[in-house]
Amino acid sequence: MSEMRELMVELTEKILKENCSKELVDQAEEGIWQGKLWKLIEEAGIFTIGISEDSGGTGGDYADGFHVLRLVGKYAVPLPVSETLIGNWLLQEMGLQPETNPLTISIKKDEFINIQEKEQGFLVTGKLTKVPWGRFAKKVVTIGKKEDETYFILLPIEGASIEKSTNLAGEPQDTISFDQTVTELQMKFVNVEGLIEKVQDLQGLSKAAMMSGAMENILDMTVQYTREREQFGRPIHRQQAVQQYLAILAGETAASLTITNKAIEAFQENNDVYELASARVKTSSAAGKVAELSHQVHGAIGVTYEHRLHQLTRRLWAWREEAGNENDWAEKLAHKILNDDKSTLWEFLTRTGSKNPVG
Amino acid sequence: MSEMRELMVELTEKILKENCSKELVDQAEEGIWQGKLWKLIEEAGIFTIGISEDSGGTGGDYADGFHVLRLVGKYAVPLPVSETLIGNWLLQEMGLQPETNPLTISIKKDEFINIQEKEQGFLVTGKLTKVPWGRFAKKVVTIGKKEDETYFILLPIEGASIEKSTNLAGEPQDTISFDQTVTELQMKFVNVEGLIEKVQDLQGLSKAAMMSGAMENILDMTVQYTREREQFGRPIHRQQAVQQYLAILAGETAASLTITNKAIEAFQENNDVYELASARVKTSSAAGKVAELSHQVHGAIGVTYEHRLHQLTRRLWAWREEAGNENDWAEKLAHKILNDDKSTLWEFLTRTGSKNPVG
Amino acid sequence: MYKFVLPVVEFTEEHNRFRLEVREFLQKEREKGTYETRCDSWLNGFNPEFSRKLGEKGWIGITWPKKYGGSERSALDRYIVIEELLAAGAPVAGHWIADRQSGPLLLRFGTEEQRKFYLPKIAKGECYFAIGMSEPNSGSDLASVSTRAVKTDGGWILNGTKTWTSGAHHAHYMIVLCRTRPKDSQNRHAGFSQLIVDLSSPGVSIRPIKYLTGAAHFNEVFFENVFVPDENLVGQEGNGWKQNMAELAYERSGPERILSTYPLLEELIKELKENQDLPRLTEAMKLVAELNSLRQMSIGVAKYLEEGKDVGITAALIKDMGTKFEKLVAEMTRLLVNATPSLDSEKTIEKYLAQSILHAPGFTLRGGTTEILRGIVAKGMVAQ
Amino acid sequence: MYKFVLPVVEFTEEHNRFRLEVREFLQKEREKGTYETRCDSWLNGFNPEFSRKLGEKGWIGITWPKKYGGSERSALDRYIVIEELLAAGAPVAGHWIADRQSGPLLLRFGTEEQRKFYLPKIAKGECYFAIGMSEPNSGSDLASVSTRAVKTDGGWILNGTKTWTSGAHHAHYMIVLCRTRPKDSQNRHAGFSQLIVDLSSPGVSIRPIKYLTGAAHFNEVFFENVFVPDENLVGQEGNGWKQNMAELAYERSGPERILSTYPLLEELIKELKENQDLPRLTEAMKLVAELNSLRQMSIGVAKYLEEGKDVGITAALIKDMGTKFEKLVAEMTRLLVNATPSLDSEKTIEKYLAQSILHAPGFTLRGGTTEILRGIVAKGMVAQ
Repeated sequence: MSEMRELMVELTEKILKENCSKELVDQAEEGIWQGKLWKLIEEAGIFTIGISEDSGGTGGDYADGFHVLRLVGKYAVPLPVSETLIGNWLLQEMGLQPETNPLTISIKKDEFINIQEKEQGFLVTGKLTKVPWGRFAKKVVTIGKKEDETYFILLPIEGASIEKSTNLAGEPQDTISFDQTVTELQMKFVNVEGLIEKVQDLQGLSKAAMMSGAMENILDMTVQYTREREQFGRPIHRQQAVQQYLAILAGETAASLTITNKAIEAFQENNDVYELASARVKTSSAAGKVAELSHQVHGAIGVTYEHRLHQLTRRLWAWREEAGNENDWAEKLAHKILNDDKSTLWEFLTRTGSKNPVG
Repeated sequence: MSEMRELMVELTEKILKENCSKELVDQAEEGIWQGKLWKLIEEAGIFTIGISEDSGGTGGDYADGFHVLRLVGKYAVPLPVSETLIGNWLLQEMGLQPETNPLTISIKKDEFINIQEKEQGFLVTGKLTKVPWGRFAKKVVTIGKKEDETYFILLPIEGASIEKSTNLAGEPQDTISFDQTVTELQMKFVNVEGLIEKVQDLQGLSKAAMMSGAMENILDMTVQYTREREQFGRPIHRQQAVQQYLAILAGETAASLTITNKAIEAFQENNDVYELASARVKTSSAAGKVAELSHQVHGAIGVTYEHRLHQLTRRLWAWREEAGNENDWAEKLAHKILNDDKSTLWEFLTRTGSKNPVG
Repeated sequence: MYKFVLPVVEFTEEHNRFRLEVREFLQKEREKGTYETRCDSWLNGFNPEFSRKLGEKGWIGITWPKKYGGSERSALDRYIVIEELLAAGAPVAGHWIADRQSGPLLLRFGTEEQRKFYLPKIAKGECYFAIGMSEPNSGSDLASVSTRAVKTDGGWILNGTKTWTSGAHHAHYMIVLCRTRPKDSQNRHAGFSQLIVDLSSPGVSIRPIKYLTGAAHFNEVFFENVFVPDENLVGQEGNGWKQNMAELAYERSGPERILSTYPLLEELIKELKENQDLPRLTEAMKLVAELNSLRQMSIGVAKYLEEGKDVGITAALIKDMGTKFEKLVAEMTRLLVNATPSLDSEKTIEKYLAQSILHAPGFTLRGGTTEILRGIVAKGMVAQ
Repeated sequence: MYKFVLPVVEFTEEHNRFRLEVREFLQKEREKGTYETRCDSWLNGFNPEFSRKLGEKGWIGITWPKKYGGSERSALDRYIVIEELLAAGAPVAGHWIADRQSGPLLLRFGTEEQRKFYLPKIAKGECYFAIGMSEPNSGSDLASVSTRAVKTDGGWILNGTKTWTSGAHHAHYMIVLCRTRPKDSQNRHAGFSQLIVDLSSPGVSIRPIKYLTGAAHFNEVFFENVFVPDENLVGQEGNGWKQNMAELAYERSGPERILSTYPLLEELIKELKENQDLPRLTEAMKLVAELNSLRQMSIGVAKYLEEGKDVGITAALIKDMGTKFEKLVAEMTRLLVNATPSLDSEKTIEKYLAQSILHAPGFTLRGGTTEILRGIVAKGMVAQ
């Protein structure tokens, strides 16, 4: 691990451990914006990891960012951290300035904003669905259409009407509608297909990292609980059935972390999305098992709102569906295999032919 | 249970318990025909259950026969009992006399015997694959074609050439080829599609019954083993992990037995194949779990040839694929559901509308 | 050795007519807007109006003698009513416990006065009971229950805490498992009794416990010097453990341990049929076959229960398998259709999926955890 | 708390070239008919000629010092060789144990004389070892081992029985875990030692145990007053338990706990590709992703082993998960293609499927059962 990464990871863990409490996450779920925590994260430079210092960023690379996102998952941070970070990476690629205010991203096939250029500014119309943290974000990174040309746009949300909804974890997933709204915006000509693919990869990997982090925390909590909780006159970790569950939890967690770490390196090195797809398939499949078994070990106490466990398990249930579930990513892998006539599975797995034979 | 059934089940269990030993099954696997056991089964009238006494049978109904087949599975009887019994039912339907010599059945789409009628008798040509117990059967019930008409035929195997093969349990699954063989045979005009469907149902249900019986025996053996085997200074049934496995084994076995019993009654009552398909899906899915967990509990001793367990688990692995595996039967159910536009699943499950709305 | 042999039950034409009557009633009530279908409705669907309507129909306490307000119908008729209610996801949480286990317990162990007093009210759908078994720290280890009742003039003084009691905030009474004698280190199961506690008595306080969804279904109930009159003792003093075990058989074998997520399965099949998606419908049929086999087992147990057979071990087995199945429905559904679980989705299947996933952790905990049930099954087999 | 953090390993271009070299060799040998691919070949594929060829290549004991016949290559090079061998289903059973664990054990704990004597022979592919741990009735409870060695002039007198020893009928030596001191009720793990026993010694007899397929892979080995010279003691007298535990880490973390059914998976993908069956290929990709994550873990452990880190708990974890995966490959394959498992089928996939199903029970028993491994993992996490 680079020194930079070690520092960022340590710093982030310190901030989140001290500040992202159970009660704070509860409050966020009740609809209260956690501005203080946002500020701390911003001041630590987390939103501009992967953006060079010259361009006003923190430095480091994408991989550093994904490792920080793992911690965002671990502490169930109720803020659009991954959206703002990835949004800034996209802005950088487009040659735009990074943002420190909350960003969100809505890049989907068949959803775009119609743009007309008028004297008083831009006139925008369109609906974006399931926008993460939509109600709290200042701007959204999305696709615009102007006279049949498609653009990458950075659009202020002020002025849009917002229909609130949430995912299983209580995180906002809002519908944002613009209806002839007059606004400023920044736009860059873009190949939409490439952009969609890119965003799916970045968001997919960010969710893999966040899920791995959540599992890590769940495993720690569960092991700790089996030490403290007594039944039949002894701590429950002495029960063989509990031991079996702990081992399965450890296995799913370790496998998710390992393949995600591998995917992060491979993506950083050569945009390899094969490891990324594997990581998403694995983490999404593991999520359900980890949630189920951690609850089973915790028993009744773990399903109460008072307990922290559900803040993490509900996130696993929500996140495994977001940015593609295991079916979607397995299908992506299947397409790659089908399109690669010549290789056997083993050649595909070991990839000795070239750096990235399946790209 | 009818008195007749109770008597047949008791008698069969007595015969098999006393005579169908581990060593006998070993011998059979080495290729030795178990004529003495065959004779005992024949004398008990088991091959003609479901055929009225007037027609030279034992009396009783199909359901009685399937309950006896459960015991055939329970004791891993290495003889074509189900083939001969079902063969006789088919012969009866065609108005032919039942057989007491070993019969086999090969009724498959796209496989048939070409028949020419000559002065010296019939001239038959054709190949039948994966014929159970082919090398030991005297006659085969199969499909004949003569001048573009299809027939149900009962054909002596003598004179055919036989290519030996076996299933995972070491039961014969031979290829039988006739090449201009001169023979006697009995034939009846038949609708092939209906016959194939009927035979698949009968064989499917017989395998469900046999698998349930095998599971019953495996469960008994496994519980017994956990009482006798000691580890860490106490019988292994005291280990919580072993208890968990025993409960899963019990559940899979009880569910397989219950749905199979239900399917037998429903089939007997009104040719209901919905319960039958459920029974096949359930028993075939359960087979793998039962085999896996019983071996896991038995440990190393259970995978030795000396132990009886594998005579039953290998049969489960073989039988779950025969006469349609769980995919095939689930697909059959799916077709029925698709063809039944009007019913909800609940109406389908409870079938209050008519006796058999899905036929 | 213990054998899990269950009878094959064939519903008669009369049964089927009755089933259709129940179904029609439920459909009309849903159309009228009395209720909205939801998963896990037997724990989360509280609706006093609906309970009263069922009472009017004679469908609560349906098997009980007429003199106690029952309808003297068969166990299979009762089975039909409750599985129709569950399949429709109807709001039955209010009277569920009273109908399922408190009433039958009183019928079997209660005094004539108790039967005459409580059963008719229950059957009207106007009197709800809560279960008083679990305690903080007792969890699966029921023998460690420490709520205690001390004899006093004309009754008992009760002190202690019960927890995870579903619906106690709506219930009128609770049957409390408590110690009436000190612990006996030789016999962990001795010295327990069951008392009927009026939850409006002085000294009773109820604190809601929020479920992870934020909703309050269950509670912590505190007893502080609560006076319980002699006539509220159920059965024999000191026989509480055995009575409690009998109660558990009612609690464990019913279709609510199989059908909590049924509305989701129904939607899944509907969607796959609409899509004409044969491959995925084939996968879904594996769930249907599993359900079918569990349902036959559960019906068989209902029949045995009516015949007075001891079905404790089989009930534990079915509860274990059934609750695993309920979870599997949710986990399979999300992979068989394109649906994002969300409680506030407009799509029915997404709503049911969210309900099922969020409630799933409770399925294999409440009424005996997977591990406890499997232990009961294994020990039962090994012992006999 | 114990953390399962593993390093991310990137193979270099040099590694890849080496991998291709190994692969080419294997392909040529297969084409020449030296061997036929099969599942579980590391236990069932005995072929002395092939072992000798690998020895000539320098691919046995590949990481060992040159002075002991090794090639002084890295742990990753070794990893490449063994996973290529397994993926090809090559017959490596003969030298497998010696290469994997006996050699490394001697390198770590053996005397200079032992190293000089045994290692070069092993590296040539001409000297095979068997594992002497399990005993009748000891099963998973290794501490109950009762084979004992009593000191005598110039050596030890060994008595006892070892069982389930794979390949003892082909092996030249066995490293026997035995008691050299009486049982200590305070410390069950004290008083053990490891002795190298020449299997051609007087007093050694070997009885084959037939596997359920009828084939003989493993044996019971009896020691009756077998004289073992002093120089055959491995490491310290009394330190046998600790040494044995170290040996288990080598035994458990390797790719043979993941790849036993790999040839079947390769066939499955091939068939689904040929059929252009996207939906089922998608399902199969879930297996591939699982394999990929297990493989990364196993490579990470290889790296840690080389660095001298204690990986016992992680190795137990990977073995548990890997062997479950090996079974899953067989169970999924039968539902993803139309194939009837049969050992004598002409179709490759049906043959591999039969091999995989029939050998599957052993995967989660040999080298530590699922339950034992999970216990090790859980206790490791709780303790630290």
